[in-house]
Amino acid sequence: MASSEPTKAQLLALYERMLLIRRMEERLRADAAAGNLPGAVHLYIGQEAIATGVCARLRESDMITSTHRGHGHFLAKGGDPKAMMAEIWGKKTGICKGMGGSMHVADFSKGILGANGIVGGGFAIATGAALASKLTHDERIAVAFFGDGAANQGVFMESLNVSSLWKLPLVLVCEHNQFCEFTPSANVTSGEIADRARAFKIPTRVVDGNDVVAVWQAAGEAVEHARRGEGPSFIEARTYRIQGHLEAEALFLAGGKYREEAEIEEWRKRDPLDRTRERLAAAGVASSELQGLDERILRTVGEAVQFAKDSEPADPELAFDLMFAGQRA
Amino acid sequence: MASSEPTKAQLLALYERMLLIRRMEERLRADAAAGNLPGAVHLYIGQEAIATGVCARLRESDMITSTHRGHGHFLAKGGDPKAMMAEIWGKKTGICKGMGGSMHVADFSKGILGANGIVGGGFAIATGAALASKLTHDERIAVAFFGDGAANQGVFMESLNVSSLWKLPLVLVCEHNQFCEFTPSANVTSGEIADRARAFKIPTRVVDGNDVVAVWQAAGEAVEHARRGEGPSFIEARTYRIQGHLEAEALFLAGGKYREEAEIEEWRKRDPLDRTRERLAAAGVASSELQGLDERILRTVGEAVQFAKDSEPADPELAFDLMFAGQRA
Amino acid sequence: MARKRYIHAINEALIEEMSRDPKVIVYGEDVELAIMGDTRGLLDKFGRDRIRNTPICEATLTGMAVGAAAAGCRVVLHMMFSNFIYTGFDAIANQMAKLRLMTGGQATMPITIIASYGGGGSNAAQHSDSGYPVLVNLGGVNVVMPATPADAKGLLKTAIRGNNPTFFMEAGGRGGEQGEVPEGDYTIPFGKAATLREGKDVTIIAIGSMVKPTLEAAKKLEAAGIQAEVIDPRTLVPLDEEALVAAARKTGRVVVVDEARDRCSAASHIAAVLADKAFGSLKAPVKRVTVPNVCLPYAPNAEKRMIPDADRIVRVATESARA
Amino acid sequence: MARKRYIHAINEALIEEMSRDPKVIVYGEDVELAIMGDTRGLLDKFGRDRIRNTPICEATLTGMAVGAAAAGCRVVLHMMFSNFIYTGFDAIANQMAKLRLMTGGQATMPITIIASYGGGGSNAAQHSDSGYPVLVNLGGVNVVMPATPADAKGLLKTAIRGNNPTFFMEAGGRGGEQGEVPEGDYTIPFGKAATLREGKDVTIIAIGSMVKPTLEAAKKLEAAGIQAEVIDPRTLVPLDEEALVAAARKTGRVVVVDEARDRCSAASHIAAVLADKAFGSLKAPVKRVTVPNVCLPYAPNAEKRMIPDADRIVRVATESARA
Ligand SMILES: Cc1ncc(C[n+]2csc(CCOP(=O)(O)OP(=O)(O)O)c2C)c(N)n1
Ligand SMILES: Cc1ncc(C[n+]2csc(CCOP(=O)(O)OP(=O)(O)O)c2C)c(N)n1
Ligand SMILES: [Mg+2]
Ligand SMILES: [Mg+2]
Repeated sequence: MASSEPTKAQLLALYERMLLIRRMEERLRADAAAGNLPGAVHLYIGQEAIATGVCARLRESDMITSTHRGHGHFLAKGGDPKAMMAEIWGKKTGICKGMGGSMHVADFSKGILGANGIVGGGFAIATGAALASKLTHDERIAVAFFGDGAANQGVFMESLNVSSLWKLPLVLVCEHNQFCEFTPSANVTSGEIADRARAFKIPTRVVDGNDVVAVWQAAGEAVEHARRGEGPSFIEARTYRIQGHLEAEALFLAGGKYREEAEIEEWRKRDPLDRTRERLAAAGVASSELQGLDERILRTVGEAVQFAKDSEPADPELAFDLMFAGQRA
Repeated sequence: MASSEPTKAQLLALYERMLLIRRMEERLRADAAAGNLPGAVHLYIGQEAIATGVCARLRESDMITSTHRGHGHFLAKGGDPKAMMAEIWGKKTGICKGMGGSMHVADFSKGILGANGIVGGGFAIATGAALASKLTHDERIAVAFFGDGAANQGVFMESLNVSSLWKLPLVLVCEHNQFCEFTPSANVTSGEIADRARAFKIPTRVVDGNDVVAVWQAAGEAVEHARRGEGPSFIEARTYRIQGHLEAEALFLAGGKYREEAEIEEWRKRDPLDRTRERLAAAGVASSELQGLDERILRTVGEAVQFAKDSEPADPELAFDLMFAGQRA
Repeated sequence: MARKRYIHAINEALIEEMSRDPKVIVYGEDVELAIMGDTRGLLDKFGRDRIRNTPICEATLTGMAVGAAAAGCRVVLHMMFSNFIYTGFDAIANQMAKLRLMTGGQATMPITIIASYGGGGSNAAQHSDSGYPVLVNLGGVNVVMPATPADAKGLLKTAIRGNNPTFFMEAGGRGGEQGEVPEGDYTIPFGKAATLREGKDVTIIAIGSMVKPTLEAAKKLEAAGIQAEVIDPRTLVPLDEEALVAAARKTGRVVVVDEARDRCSAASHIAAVLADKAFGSLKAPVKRVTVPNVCLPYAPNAEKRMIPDADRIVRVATESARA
Repeated sequence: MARKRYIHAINEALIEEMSRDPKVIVYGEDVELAIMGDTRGLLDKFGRDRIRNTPICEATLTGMAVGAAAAGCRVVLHMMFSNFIYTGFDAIANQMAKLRLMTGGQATMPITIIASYGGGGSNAAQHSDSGYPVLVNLGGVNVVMPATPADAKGLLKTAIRGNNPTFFMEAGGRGGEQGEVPEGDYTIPFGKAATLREGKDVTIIAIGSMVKPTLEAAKKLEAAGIQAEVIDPRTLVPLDEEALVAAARKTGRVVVVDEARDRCSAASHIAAVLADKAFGSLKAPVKRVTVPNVCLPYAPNAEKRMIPDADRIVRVATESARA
């Protein structure tokens, strides 16, 4: 049934999660612009369907690795909005006690092994997690989210080889948003990324990454495949990066240009949330219902920000005890 | 004409080069067993057709990168037997002044960018050399020789991507000898190595690596392709490692076993030199002619060993001036 | 002389050297639109055969430099953040730093690798390491640490013209700082330290990004009646041991300031050299002011706590001067 | 107590810890047939779910350790030669050494990485680095340097049971050396130096592979009437600064012996620590006996020239004692 249609309730749940991600990041965008956030912020706006569709198929005990663009994965896998917001604000109450920030949000208790500032850094971690699950027969699976740019790191091929060889419970999810920073992916990517996975006899699916149902269906199959012990799968979700590589990108570009406004506009028309709303309408969900949902989520976001603002700054001295387990740095 | 048959003269030249490699290494094997050689020695016996068939298609100005099993590549590309032997004996007259040894024989004046002790170390070097040739329009091409085990290093995929993307004059030659040290390649390799190259839309040929003519033909096409500026090619030459991973392997194995004698015997029957002799006979070359050749080559080997023995040991103090160009360490 | 920004001095050096020698090529991730600012405008001037964006594959980018150099190019590779040097470390440590020796001097490697290091921007641990001590230990690569626009220009031009692999370490977040830069063909030889301030009470050796807070500290020390000698080695490999030893002898009291993590840092090595070669003149413990043995945290207050600043330097230098 | 070979002590520790805790797994290239000797027999005893050969892909092997540990395994990763640590350096430096801090202490990483270092076998520069100083500088990983069979067993057991990434550095080519090894469940705490010899004239601090030639040297020094105190830090991270400082204070004359390349070596760091914390008691320059700033050459005579031996240690220690 992996590829069956989601029920109305499931669809609603998917939409709610996507909306949470979107509203959280809209708020982050505003606070970044207002200079309220210390570090760099890479937004996931327009890609919400991918993390949401995939994570809806996972158990809390399953594990994911994420990227520098990791807020969506964190929230989709069940990370706490307050703890994430406080982290990005650099507060002691942050999920990483303010030590990691936007590029490192993680919640190991929920299988979120962390956003990662190293492009391609998640491949081996997810592969290792999948190996451990297999060796300890604990039925957990691991999912590695990564960008099209990361797919050019050799470690991608290494994980394809190892996971296929050992039939590891791993799902590789390539979020093809068409850019690596300011470089169009086409300029740095030879051939089809999916063919790289096919070369290792790994089941491969290329889906519309802006259609949460398509992602949810592909992920369902991949997750069941892994859960059955049949090995890794590869999913390429085609999408588009609506925001700049990072907020305040303009400062870096200093007038430089790498894409056309018109192209961005084209993709706005395929907004994954709009498309899900259409599906919901077709499924007979009243717009009033969505209205209420929207308000609830804005409240959640507001509370998260308030929590972050009210929290104490990080405790610098803590760093000396956080480098090692039970050993001072 | 790349794929045409070699002339009798060409075939004889191929045979002569293979024989030189074989006899040099048989002597190295004996001297290793006798304890005359300082470091580890990885022999190429049984794989001579590959380096020979490929390098016969190259100009002296073309560049190659080699592996820890590099004597064959060095000699096939025109490296001097005396200078190689002296190097392996650790002498000042060695091609690397005794500083590199067996795993690092190189002759930049002949485009031999070096054997390499790092598995996969040659990919990026060859890719960079090919990039330079392309940017400077000097018409040189680069060839990377590597083992089946090296094909599991992520840098392999990275070189496939970069070279295909930029249409670099590069030929990737995988010497599939079925083992990585004591591990059968099948145990560590998922899928077909050639498919990895195909995923990047790189022209691919899988040939009998014990048939020098098959290698020579495939290499001819790949080299012309590169010379025409049409980009990289991939060749997988199927062969078998007759010797141990390194001489004195038994010491490491301490009774351990990773392959059957019978398998080795099977492959001895496909000895690339024997098969070339058959071809020569068919081409009407008299065995007396080969007799003379054999004697000439044994003389060359003998002289190389004598030269090595008679040479002074390496000059330790030189190391301080060899770390940098025009700068003392 | 003209006042220029650090980042512009680097950009100028690149333009001048690329114009001077057609064999100079520049590549790296997003160098075309200059994500780090220093390569701005090169594409329009020189075209894609001279500068180009690469895929994200550091392990290959560093190895390619070796091959491209062997084949006759003068390579400038931009690695963005110094943490990514770790990603491309194999070809640096096992090839670049060793190939010349291993080939008996055959390999000549005119390679300049640019990377930005250090904290202060809340970039968190994977974007704020001062990862040069690991390079210094390799032996076969030069490591230069320009602290000012003038040094940035002069050292980069020397690096690009040189025939050895050289890491040109940019002080992160300092691109906007201004300084006088000599006009014309200005180069600075490697292995020559610069004395930035004369003083008789204490010698402060400041590396790269630490020169600025050290000069600030020196002012404050002066106000407190302590005359600090400030010297900047400018290059860690080669290292101007003579000048550092002489500066140490002058006051007998030494503080070494380094943004690297303390253990096996450049500060450690310099302190060790002085404890050997300047021992007879030392009047006080040789002090190190470094980042403690932690990775830099994200939160601004926590990050600030770890990075040496003027106050910390003043405190330690004062102790040393009074010891 | 029983006499055992270094390599057998390591093998024993692996067997004992794998038997003790089913979560301990071992992987690496050719660990099944034990190309380095230390993993011999593990496959027959524990099977492929506990020990397995991997493809050649160091960059992934190191990163996998992080993931497998996060998912509940105790990982023992064998990297063969320490040079290959460079190949897998990204996940070591950017993930393993930083993840715990970056996640606010969420990541617990029971990882032991075994690698053989050092020269003497004419393996040339890519198989003979003593590549631990780069690890020491990272901050987030422990680095242990067993010099004897007993230390090898005790430190490895502690490493495997511990909850932090730990590099267990095997002294290359020393597998056959014998020594007394305590029976039973023998562990050695990290951060505790061992005094190997008492002496009043000069303090020699010897690291890992250098302990043996240092003890040889101490004998020769004794014959010449010089009593050398010999101390082995045993672990570089954590470092037993107290014991080293006390040993330095005892004689006021210090020689640090390290097979690493000199610049930013462990010897440099220890010398720096002493030049700070033991300064008041120092009577002579703090000396380093290290590999000069070159890669190890292949030719035996040239390689020998670079690696510290008893004679060199005797020469420097004598100078120091007489200074
Ligand atoms: C190892 C490494 N190299 C380079 C960078 C700088 N960098 C950050 S994001 C990025 C582009 C990544 O592109 P992609 O994987 O497609 O992810 P996206 O940003 O599109 O989500 C680069 C080059 C990095 N963080 N890590
Ligand atoms: C980076 C690196 N990892 C591991 C090794 C140890 N090693 C030397 S040869 C070898 C096997 C290589 O197999 P392959 O590439 O097939 O070459 P072959 O020996 O079969 O010619 C290994 C693992 C090494 N030299 N370098
Ligand atoms: Mg992308
Ligand atoms: Mg092989």
